Amino acid sequence: MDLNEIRKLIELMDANKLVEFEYEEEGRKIRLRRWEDRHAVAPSAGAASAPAAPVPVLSPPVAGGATADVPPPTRSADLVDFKSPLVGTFYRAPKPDAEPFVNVGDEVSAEKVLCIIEAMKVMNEIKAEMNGVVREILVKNGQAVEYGEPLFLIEKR
Amino acid sequence: MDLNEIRKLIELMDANKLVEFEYEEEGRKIRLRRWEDRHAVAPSAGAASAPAAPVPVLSPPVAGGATADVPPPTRSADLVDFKSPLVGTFYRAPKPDAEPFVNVGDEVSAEKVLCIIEAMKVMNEIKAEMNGVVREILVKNGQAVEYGEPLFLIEKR
Amino acid sequence: MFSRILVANRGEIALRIIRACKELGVEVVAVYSEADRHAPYLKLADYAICIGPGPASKSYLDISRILSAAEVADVDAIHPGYGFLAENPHFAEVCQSCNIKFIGPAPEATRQAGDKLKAKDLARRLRIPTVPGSDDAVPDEKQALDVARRIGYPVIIKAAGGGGGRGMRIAHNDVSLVNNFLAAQAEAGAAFKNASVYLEKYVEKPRHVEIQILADEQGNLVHLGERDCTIQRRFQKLIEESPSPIMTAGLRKEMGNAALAFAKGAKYSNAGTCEFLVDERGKFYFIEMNSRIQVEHPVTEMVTGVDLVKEQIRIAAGERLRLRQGDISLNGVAIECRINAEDPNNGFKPCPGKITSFVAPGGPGVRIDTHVHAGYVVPSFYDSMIAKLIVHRRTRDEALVAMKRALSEFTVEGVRTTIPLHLAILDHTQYIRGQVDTGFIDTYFSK
Amino acid sequence: MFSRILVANRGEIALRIIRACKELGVEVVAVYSEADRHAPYLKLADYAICIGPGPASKSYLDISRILSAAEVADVDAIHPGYGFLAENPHFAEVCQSCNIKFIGPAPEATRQAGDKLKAKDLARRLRIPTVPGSDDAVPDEKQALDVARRIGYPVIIKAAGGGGGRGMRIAHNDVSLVNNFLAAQAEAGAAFKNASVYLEKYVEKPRHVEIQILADEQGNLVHLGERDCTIQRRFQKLIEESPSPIMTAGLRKEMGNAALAFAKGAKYSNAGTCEFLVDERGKFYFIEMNSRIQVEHPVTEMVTGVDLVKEQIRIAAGERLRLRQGDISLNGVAIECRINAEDPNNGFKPCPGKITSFVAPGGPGVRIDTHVHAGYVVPSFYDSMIAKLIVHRRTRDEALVAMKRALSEFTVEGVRTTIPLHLAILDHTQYIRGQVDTGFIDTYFSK
Repeated sequence: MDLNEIRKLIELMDANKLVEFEYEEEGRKIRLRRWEDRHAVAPSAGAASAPAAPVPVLSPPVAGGATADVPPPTRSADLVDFKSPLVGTFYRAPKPDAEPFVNVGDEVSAEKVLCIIEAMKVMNEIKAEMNGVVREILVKNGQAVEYGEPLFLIEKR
Repeated sequence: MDLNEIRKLIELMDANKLVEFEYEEEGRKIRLRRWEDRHAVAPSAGAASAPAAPVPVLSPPVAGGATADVPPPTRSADLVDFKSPLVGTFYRAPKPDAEPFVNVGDEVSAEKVLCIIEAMKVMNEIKAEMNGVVREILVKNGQAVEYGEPLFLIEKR
Repeated sequence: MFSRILVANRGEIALRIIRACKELGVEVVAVYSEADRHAPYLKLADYAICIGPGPASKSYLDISRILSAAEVADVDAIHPGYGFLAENPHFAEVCQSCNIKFIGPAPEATRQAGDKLKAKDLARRLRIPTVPGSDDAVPDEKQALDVARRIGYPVIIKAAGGGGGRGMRIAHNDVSLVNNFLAAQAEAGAAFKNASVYLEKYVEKPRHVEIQILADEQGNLVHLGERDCTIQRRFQKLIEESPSPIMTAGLRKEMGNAALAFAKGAKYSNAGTCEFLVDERGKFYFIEMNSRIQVEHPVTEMVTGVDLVKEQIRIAAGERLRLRQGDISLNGVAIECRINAEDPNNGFKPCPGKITSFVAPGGPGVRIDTHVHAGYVVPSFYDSMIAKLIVHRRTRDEALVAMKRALSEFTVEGVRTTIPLHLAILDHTQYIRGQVDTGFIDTYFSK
Repeated sequence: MFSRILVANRGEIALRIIRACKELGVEVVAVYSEADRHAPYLKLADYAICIGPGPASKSYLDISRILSAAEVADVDAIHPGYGFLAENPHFAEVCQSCNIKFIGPAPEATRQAGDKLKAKDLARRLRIPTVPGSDDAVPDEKQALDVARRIGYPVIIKAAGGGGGRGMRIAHNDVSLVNNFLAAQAEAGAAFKNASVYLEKYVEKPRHVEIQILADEQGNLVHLGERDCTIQRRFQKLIEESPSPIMTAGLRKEMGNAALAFAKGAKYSNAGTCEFLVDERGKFYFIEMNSRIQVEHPVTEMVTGVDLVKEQIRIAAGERLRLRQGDISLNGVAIECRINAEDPNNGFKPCPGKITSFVAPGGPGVRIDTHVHAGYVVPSFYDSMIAKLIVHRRTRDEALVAMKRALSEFTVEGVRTTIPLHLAILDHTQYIRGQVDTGFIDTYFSK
């Protein structure tokens, strides 16, 4: 028995208002219990836990459409956010007047192009990389998107 | 046993107002229980919660005797700390060579003088203000004491 | 130099004094009430002694408890900070009688400086401009009319026993004077059990400008320029700056000399502040002298580079001032905002409680004096100031934008603070232009 | 002036630049990696854009992601901070080609300043003292001996492809030269795929002293005195101060002029720093020029009162320098300690993790530049600096005690920091006396 260790434990208990301490390991067991004071103070009402740092997530010049990073609670486990791999401008079609690459309800396969992200004048074709059905399109054509921003809601197959 | 880990656990308990913690894994077991505050005091009282800021409690020039703020675990509910109402110097007897006002085992009544606290050259007689038996004398003759410092352990009658 | 100093105060000024002691290599003893048991600055002191329960009357205002702690801790000096016992000449006397040096002026000087009528009388004898008035109590309306005609309207009628703005009435002509005079007498008799009232010229749209001085115990004095404390809410300063936006080199010299003359006349030593009103035409009137370090001292420290608290301690230790008037110049502009735990949306009620998040601003030109941190509980017993935010920049314009950006990055959660009020003031055109008077807050920010 | 600036960096320097933009009234766009998603300074920017995952190569070092964010956010300038892309001339060129102003020197100037051999060559042509050496790669031991005899022992053998102190060997005589030369060649070939080595005079017990300059795009230049960065651990600066304890007015003028001459010769604009070694007899040798704002810039800001980051932005916006050399003087002494989340007891290993308690020092003369607070998680992807603590006092002695008291009140829990190391250095007689060289830490603080 290490008396010094026990003394340290008692100090720790005292400094932190612990009244009970029990520890067991490999057949070694220690249990300490302190006198419980009754003339005490009520716990203060202040909310516990850490300050939540809200993150500003905005593509400034474009009036940001709902970024929808809170998925609806009823959403099934097969629904996944398809996130932007790049910062840039989101385009649904290869050319201004062309048909969109995909519409809601379309089935997509891994190689299917979902959209274009323009980054530094380069048009990057973004592929689905999974099989599924497009359930929602979360950003507007021409909208600026940041890395990791959800673009589509896809139901995986 | 990793004291650092235990310290972190206590911090976690404190930050989150946990009063009990138990954990078992592969023959290793730990159990912590904190003092539960029962008696309400205005939540604004500074002493209420706050991070365990260790309070330096020392009368500098005098080598502080054991301040004994950890009561023995077996101590009964009738044992009370008799705390100093003043900052000053503690004397057990009215004069250097006189008999102490009280000794361990003495019965005391409300009007019984327990000690003198010298503050600003004034000798303040400190009365027991309760009936009971002196069970322990917690500070030494001539020692500096601060406000609220426990002086005697008294078993109430 | 002293070997050990006791700090007879709490909060940010206790921390400020502890810092000064540490930088001077002097041991420091903190005293605290039970409500301040967990105050973080206590850990920075060499010793900390609990002196009593939360209420100040039983701890920080209790002379015997503080001196008893001082004797137990064997200190050779006591720094009183501001508030509490700082301007109590009796406390200074008791320190003296215990052979403990009081870090501040001698009790006689405090008495001379602190009593408004005595101070005004001394100032008049020294030919320092004061607000013209009746000098003594005015017994009846006839004499009141005589005084008013001599000093000119508008006049203000004040209760001799009043204070803090209570029982004051303004008269703009003979009729309103007579009415208000009689009413004021009746009111004063009822409120202060003393019907004496006196008359003063009412200074219209004044600025509150004060001169910081340092005087050693050998009779050497310097002034460290002014602080403009015009932004007040019910006589409580909110924002202070140095230099004053209305100051000129000539006016500074005149006011500085007036402050030095008063300090000399009052046989004043240590740090002190002469308060003046300055009217719209730049005419100044001596009001009183504060015989302590002031809350807003950092703005002077920033522009002069002089550590006022260290100087206080050196002076009290008998050292000669190492500064001459010629060494002192004001560089750039410093502004201080007092951050109080108060709810500006609820009549500035104090807002004690636990600070759950505290992220103070920093970066170039920012100084912060605070004793709080995340997790600190603001006690309900004492004043509500939780931090002083000071910026120092080359120009007033730069200082204003720096203060705005510093305030806007200041995060305090768990208690409400005056930060939004400060931001609103900093956005107000009159304030930006430096065109304010002591009625500014009441005019624009009272709801 | 620009209307919107993107900050291509993270941590304290991102915050520093955000502060400068706010004070200038310029909108600011922050970019961040997923690892910095909760960084508190992001809230202070007008916009924040996530550009990639944690690893810097996929976020802060990825030119296309940063420029894509800049285009999406429609900014007119990019401030690169220090590190990452700050001294990458290709990045500056791409910015140029996208019509976005790079806040820093032109790419050609960065190339000229940043390449050690080119810079040394230019310095020699401008008759700025450089460390004598072989100037080019030395092919064999015979020529190495010739060079060594010409410049005198001791000499240092450096790998042309090396850097950061790797592959360097010192020779004190012919025998050790031959042995070390061959070993160095073999090592360089293996380590850097380039066996070229060159020789330089080994400057014994040197101090590292650097001159800060500002140059506008119209060809006006000033220097802002020196910073002494001699306290280093494995080429990483720990403590910086200004002025240098060894500086004289004459030496400052000489070194300042050398720095200005080099900057002029390199057609340098914006903020930059010329690094020198100064030997025991006060002789100085130009080493290189850093074409960026430096970590330690606050010490220069404190003693000169000049906001270097704001000046950088003004210069990049095409404004003329408003400062003349005669306007610049160094007031007092400033010292900076870099507080890293590292374990001094465990080989200074970075110590990422959650900061559970963070109470920064404050009070007179203290500046703190930090992006962290209680609850912040130090990511493992980036460098370990969590705060810069700067003090500014009238004298070096006062600055040293102020730094000690500030360090001793600095509370960081949850991660280990270099605070204890700094306190130990500040207690070391050699450091207190200002008698150190770049080997100080290795000599006294390596275990």
